[in-house]
Amino acid sequence: MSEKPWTPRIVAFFCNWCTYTAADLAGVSRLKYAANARVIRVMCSGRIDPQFILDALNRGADGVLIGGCHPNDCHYVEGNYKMLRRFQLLQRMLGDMGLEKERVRLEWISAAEGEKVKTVMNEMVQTLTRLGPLGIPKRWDEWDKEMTEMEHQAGAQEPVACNCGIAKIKAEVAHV
Amino acid sequence: MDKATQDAFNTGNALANAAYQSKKRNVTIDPVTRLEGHGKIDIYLDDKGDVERAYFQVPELRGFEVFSLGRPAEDMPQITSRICGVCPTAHHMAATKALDDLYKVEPTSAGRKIRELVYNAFTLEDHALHVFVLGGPDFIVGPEAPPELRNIVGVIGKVGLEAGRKVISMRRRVREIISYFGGKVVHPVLGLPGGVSKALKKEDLPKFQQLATDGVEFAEWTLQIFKDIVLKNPDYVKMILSDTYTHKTCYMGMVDEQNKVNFYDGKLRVVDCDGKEVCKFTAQQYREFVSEHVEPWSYMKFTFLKQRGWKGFVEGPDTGIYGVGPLARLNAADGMATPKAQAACEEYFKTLGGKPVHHTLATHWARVVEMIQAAERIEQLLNDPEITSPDVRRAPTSVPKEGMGVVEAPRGTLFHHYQTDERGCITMANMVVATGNNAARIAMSVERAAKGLIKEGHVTEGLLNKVEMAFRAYDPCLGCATHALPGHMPLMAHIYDHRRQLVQVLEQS
Amino acid sequence: MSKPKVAFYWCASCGGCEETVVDLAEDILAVVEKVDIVLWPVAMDFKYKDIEAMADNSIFATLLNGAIRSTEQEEMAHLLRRKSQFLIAYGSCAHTGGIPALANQFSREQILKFNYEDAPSVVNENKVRPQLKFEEEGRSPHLPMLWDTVRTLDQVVEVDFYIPGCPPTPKLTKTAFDALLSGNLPPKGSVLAPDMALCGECPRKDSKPIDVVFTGFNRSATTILDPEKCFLAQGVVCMGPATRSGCEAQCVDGNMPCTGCFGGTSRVHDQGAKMLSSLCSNIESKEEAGINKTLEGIPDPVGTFYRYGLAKSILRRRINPTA
Amino acid sequence: MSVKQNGKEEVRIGFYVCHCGHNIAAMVDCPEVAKYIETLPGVVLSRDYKYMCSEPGQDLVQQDIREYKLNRVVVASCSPLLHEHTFRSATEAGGLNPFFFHMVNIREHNSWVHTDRKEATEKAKGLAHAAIQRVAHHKALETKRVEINPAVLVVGGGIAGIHAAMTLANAGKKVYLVEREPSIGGHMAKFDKTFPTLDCAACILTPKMSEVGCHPNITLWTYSEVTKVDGFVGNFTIQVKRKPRYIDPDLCTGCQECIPSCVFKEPKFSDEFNEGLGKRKPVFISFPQATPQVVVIDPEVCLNFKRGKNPDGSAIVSDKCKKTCVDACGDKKAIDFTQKDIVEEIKVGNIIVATGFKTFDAERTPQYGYGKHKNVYTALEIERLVNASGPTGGDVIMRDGKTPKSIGIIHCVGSRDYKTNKWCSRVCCMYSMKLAHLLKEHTDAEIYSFYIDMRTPGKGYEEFYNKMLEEGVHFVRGRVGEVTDWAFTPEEEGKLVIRVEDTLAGYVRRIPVDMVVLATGLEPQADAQDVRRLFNMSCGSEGFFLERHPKLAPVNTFSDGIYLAGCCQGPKDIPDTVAQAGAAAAEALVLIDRGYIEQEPNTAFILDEECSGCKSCLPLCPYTAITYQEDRKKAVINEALCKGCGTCVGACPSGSIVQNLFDDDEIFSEIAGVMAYE
Repeated sequence: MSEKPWTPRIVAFFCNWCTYTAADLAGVSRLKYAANARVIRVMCSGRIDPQFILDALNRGADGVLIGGCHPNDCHYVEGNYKMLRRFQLLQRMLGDMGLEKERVRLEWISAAEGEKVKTVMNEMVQTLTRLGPLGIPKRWDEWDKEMTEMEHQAGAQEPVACNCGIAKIKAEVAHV
Repeated sequence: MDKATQDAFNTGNALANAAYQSKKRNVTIDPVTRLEGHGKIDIYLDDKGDVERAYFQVPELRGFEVFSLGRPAEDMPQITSRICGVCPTAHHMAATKALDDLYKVEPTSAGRKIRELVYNAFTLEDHALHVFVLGGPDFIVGPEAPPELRNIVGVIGKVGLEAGRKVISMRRRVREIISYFGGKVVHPVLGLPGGVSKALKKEDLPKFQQLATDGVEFAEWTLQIFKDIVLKNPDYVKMILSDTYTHKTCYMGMVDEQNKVNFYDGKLRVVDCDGKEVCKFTAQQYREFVSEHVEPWSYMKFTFLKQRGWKGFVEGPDTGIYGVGPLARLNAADGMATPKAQAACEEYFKTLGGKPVHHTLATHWARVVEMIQAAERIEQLLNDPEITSPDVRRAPTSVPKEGMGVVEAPRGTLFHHYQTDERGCITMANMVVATGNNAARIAMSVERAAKGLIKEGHVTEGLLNKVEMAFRAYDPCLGCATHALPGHMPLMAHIYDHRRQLVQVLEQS
Repeated sequence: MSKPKVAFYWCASCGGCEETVVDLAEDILAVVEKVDIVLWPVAMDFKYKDIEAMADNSIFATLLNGAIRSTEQEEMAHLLRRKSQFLIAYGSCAHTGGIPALANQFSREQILKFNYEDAPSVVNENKVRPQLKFEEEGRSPHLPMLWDTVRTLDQVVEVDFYIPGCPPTPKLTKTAFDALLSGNLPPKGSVLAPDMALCGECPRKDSKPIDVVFTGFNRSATTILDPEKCFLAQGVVCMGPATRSGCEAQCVDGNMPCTGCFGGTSRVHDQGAKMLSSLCSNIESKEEAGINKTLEGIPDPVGTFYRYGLAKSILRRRINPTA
Repeated sequence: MSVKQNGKEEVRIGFYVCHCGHNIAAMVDCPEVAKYIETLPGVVLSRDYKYMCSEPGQDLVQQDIREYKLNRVVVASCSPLLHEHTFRSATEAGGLNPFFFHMVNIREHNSWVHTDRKEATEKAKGLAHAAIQRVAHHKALETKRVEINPAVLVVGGGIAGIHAAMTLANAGKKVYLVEREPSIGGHMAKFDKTFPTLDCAACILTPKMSEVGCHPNITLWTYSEVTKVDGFVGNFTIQVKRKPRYIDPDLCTGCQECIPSCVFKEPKFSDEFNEGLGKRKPVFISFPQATPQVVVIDPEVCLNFKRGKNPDGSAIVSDKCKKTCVDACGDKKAIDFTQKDIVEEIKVGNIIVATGFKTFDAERTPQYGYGKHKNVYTALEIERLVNASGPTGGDVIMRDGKTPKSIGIIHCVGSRDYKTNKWCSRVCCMYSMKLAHLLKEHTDAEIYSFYIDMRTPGKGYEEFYNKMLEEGVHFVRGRVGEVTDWAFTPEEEGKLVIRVEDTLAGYVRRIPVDMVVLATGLEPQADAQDVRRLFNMSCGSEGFFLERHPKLAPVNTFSDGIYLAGCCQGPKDIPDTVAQAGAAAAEALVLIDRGYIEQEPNTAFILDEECSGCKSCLPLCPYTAITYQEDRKKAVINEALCKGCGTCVGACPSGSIVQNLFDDDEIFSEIAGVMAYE
């Protein structure tokens, strides 16, 4: 698919009871939204391990969307709070690692909010299109290229002005 | 997790790495730039075949100052200790003292004593390491000895397995003091603003007191060995005093109120090549007295006296270049802080023709003298009733902003300087390290040795050993110098003729 | 038959690992008797071409410490891989990147600029920088290139075993030697340390209540640390639960929390993410403001959770070094 | 990606992509998906098929498993919430463990929501690829059987709750019926007649009510509320708060002697049951046929209580009153002023929620002047007004004491209205006509009925409409603009003028009437959100409880063992309500008679060897399924208590907790899968 123009790739983690069902509802209601996201179902947003989010990004996702039940509505009482807490520090950490914070998004979407699934999906595609590709696997190639190039330069470095000219060295030799 | 899982996960990284490796399959380096972890000397000859210029290069940089940015200040003692695994305690302690200053908190008396105890223990064992493993072999086994013998194994051969065991077990026991408080010997963790993390339990005191006594005995024994093997050998003495290994520069060292040598705390005193005091300052004032110069051919920075300015690699009465380390400390101080050490110190100056001593190789002797002071200080501290006090830490209360700390690393003066935001997260970190302080003098020693030993293009195989001795005496920690390569670094020389053609590559042996 | 040949080598490291080998103390003599050390820069000289001349796989085992940070180091890694039956990543730097890998959060340019221009003690009006190839009167001393990215050993060559730790303990090192020499080895790719988290061997394990939830995190800088109590129970971040055991809780013995140098267990792909997940899940507050307040005690998640593991973490380096 | 499962037997995957007629095929190129998947490691065969959920579709899977020695099955079709079970059964029937199956949702999540065939096909490939990688890690699992407690809780004593309770009780099941009001009966008890048959509500309801009251299998708790719900399908633990009525129901015979003997000679307090049109005393019984026949004392107004409450929320006894009621009660001694809340705890296996509706608050449509003009009434008020047991004994006397000569009935008040409620309340058209009929019958007044559309879908409904036309009710098509007392003409003087655009005649009319009736719509109960949380259900956007599937599971909720009946799920008339109540009861009976349910084996367990005993997981489990064994210094999970949310798995810092069906390796390989395909 290399020839097709770039569009954002999103990995979405949806909880079984609220957001995944909402996405089903969106389907049953024949709402139309962008096809960029790939949904992975978990029983509860509390199951979503930060490792999953990092791994998705590392494998080429341009963004990650997390969907859970609204506060107080978690099917498992408070798994969604656990996710919220992880998310807040993870987002800060990703910022420290140079990622725009919009690339990872947490949304509370209840089983009835098919409309919200549509809106969030479309918004996220817009945001990521604006931010451009993250493409971590590709970056590794770039980093390596850059490195090889530098070594080539090493051969062809033009001399720099230096403040320890030969004269001074002669002088210093003389001095000894 | 089963094998399949492992594989499943690893695919991602494997792919990235494969992509990377496929691109980098055949890495080859122009033999001229190959260093293999050696310190590198490029020697350029003139048309007569004499040395025109010798560059002593340090080939790597890790940039601790930069990747310390944003870290909580209290992590610095542990992060910066990784600058060097040979002298982690020095960085750990300099950083810890910088934290005291940063948080404007005085360590409790017991806390301070434990720090000093640990620090002297470190100085003792590190000096011992150098005497018997790193630098000493040059003398103990002999400079002409084949390289495979000029190492700990050779030393053991020379002084006997028993003595060998003694050295090894002594070092181990002394290092136990560090690990007792610091958890680990390499990269200890005791340092916190306002004191240390752990107190000394009364029941553990006796075994350490025994060790202290043995320590002093061991230090004196070491001095005896040095005298027997080195001073009794006229060739060695001649070599020590020879012009090739002599530089007239300034010297910096830390001194206490009475201007006696102190490794842990005090003011920094600088004397010129005639032994006259040039200046005396605190860690907080370091920027007014110490500056670093950059050369395009080395990652190492060259420190000089700010007031005198950078005048190039020159020595003499008004040079800005100064030395640090044992030689410098003894020159900069008015004697040692403990009796036995003081005695040894006086003998040292008497033998070498008075203060200051400019002979680089004398550093080995000065080092042994310092071992005695360290051992005596350990003994004093362990017999101080307060050493077992549980009151080892005072929690800071003020808002952090800026702090500096300085200690005498075995290799010489070491400065740490941090600025932080109000949360105490690093916004600026700067470190001026022992080998940086010595860098200019080392570069000169190396060039001098080269000039002294290469005539009319006649380059002897043994050259490098001699050059290296000039270099090893400083016990240079290039790891510290560039926060790059580790403690002790074998040398390699590239020799170019006047047409700038590479005519010879020398590695040791 | 001749004794098995063993090589030690270092790349971007501090030398602490070498010290540890020296710290085998009396044991080192035993080791020296059993094996034939063919390469050990810290203690003996060698020539590159000597190694090159050796037959492939003629070195029984190479213990390589230090991260990979220059082309030269990488080439050496490749060479030693070719020459060795077993290539062992020794210590945190080779295993997971170690402290030097924290540089992956910054760029080479930032490092050079600060060191040679911005550092308060530097005097350098002409902004001179070390040059890869510096020309002076036709003389041109070379310096090797620094990479922007610090790599673990297994990110450039295949690694047989890992000995973790910053530095590894002499005990682990000796056990590894014995295992190698006796030939009873775990599956290739194993870390030669227990696969359980540190709490398993922590002397303070029992002092942790079963219901520790966090309303704030205390920093060692401003907290007096209880010498007996579990650090997490004191609200101090301790990496123990996410870190492999085998060090015998040395830092805890020094009354300081674990900082994670042994890396995660075999079941974890990203030690930092896991610790983050565990700590945050147990925060008490349920709304954003309260959660953020609690998290103020962790001002530097990257440095806290990836102190030694950034190069081996899933992201491995900052995405936009200059941004 | 390894094709070994646990390093043992080779993985042989069969992949099936379903066209679902055109539902999927129209937007996803199914053959291409099949072609792509065929190339992946471990895939033995890859087919596309018209209807995978059909009999032949399932047979196909079974045959292939045998013929091609498949040990993994992946079907890409609709949502797993719909058909995962179907295909697991097929997989099992084929001779495999049902959990070697994985399902890909390419309909609800793909073909139905996307518009670009190419993109949709790419997406389908990606999702399928993920499933292929995931399923390789699946392990054989046993479903857990959970015993079903045969008792059932019915919440709400309206006609829905009554019918459901009766159905279950008659089937011999233990039922707890909990009603918030002092009597069961709900809204229906307030109605006079019911459309379209015009039989009297009381006549058909009250027998059922008294049956409930005395049924041996039914424990009836009125004036009570459910306060806590724990556990899961089969084994719920319920707490019910029984509010004090200051009468001991066991001693009270329902003789009602206490009421006339009350120190208050005249009723003077607003009567809730009569919509405030009538008055009652501090001691009262809601209506003559109230069930149970037990009076209630209202501490808010009874003289024997102080105003305010005790710290524990109970009423403060003042003993200021002569307590003539106690004397009247005599040695029955049923009156007890010291009663406090009683909290009952019960265990049930299923729950039927029938909490009903609330009528739209007419004051939210000020243009119709309810609360401003006293002769504007709500429909429910009229129900009481025309009712023989109502405040006026069935005479239609307006608040001004007059009898109306002309009456306007306004439909869709709080229905089909973007300013208030968008939905159609379904019953208003019919009950408006019923009221038209009754009012005409009682007053012989001119009746004007203002409607937007006349909605009469139902047996005999349209006929009822025609009957009304014959009876001469004036139907005006148009949404009423306002009701005003601002007279333009003499004949409008003293009347309520209804201003409306007659959309059939095509001009604006002003119709003066004496009485206005507002056909208020149906709304979710005010506390629907609390109830939803209590029972862990979902609400639709309008606030009615959400059924699991609008067509195929209309009485189920997303929580197994909890069912919906009546208007709490959405507006409906009595026949539909009763039908739904029966259906809900039937759903409960299914589980009860099977005796057990099979639970998803998606529980978590701790790797005992690896657990370091760091205790990080212990505070995380909302079901206290994780305990710490002091002797072994390890954490353990009680599988029976684990509900499989996986929170502890995501948080275990050393990766030593595993969740069946959602383990790390399964999810990581799924991530790898979706990203593998570009």
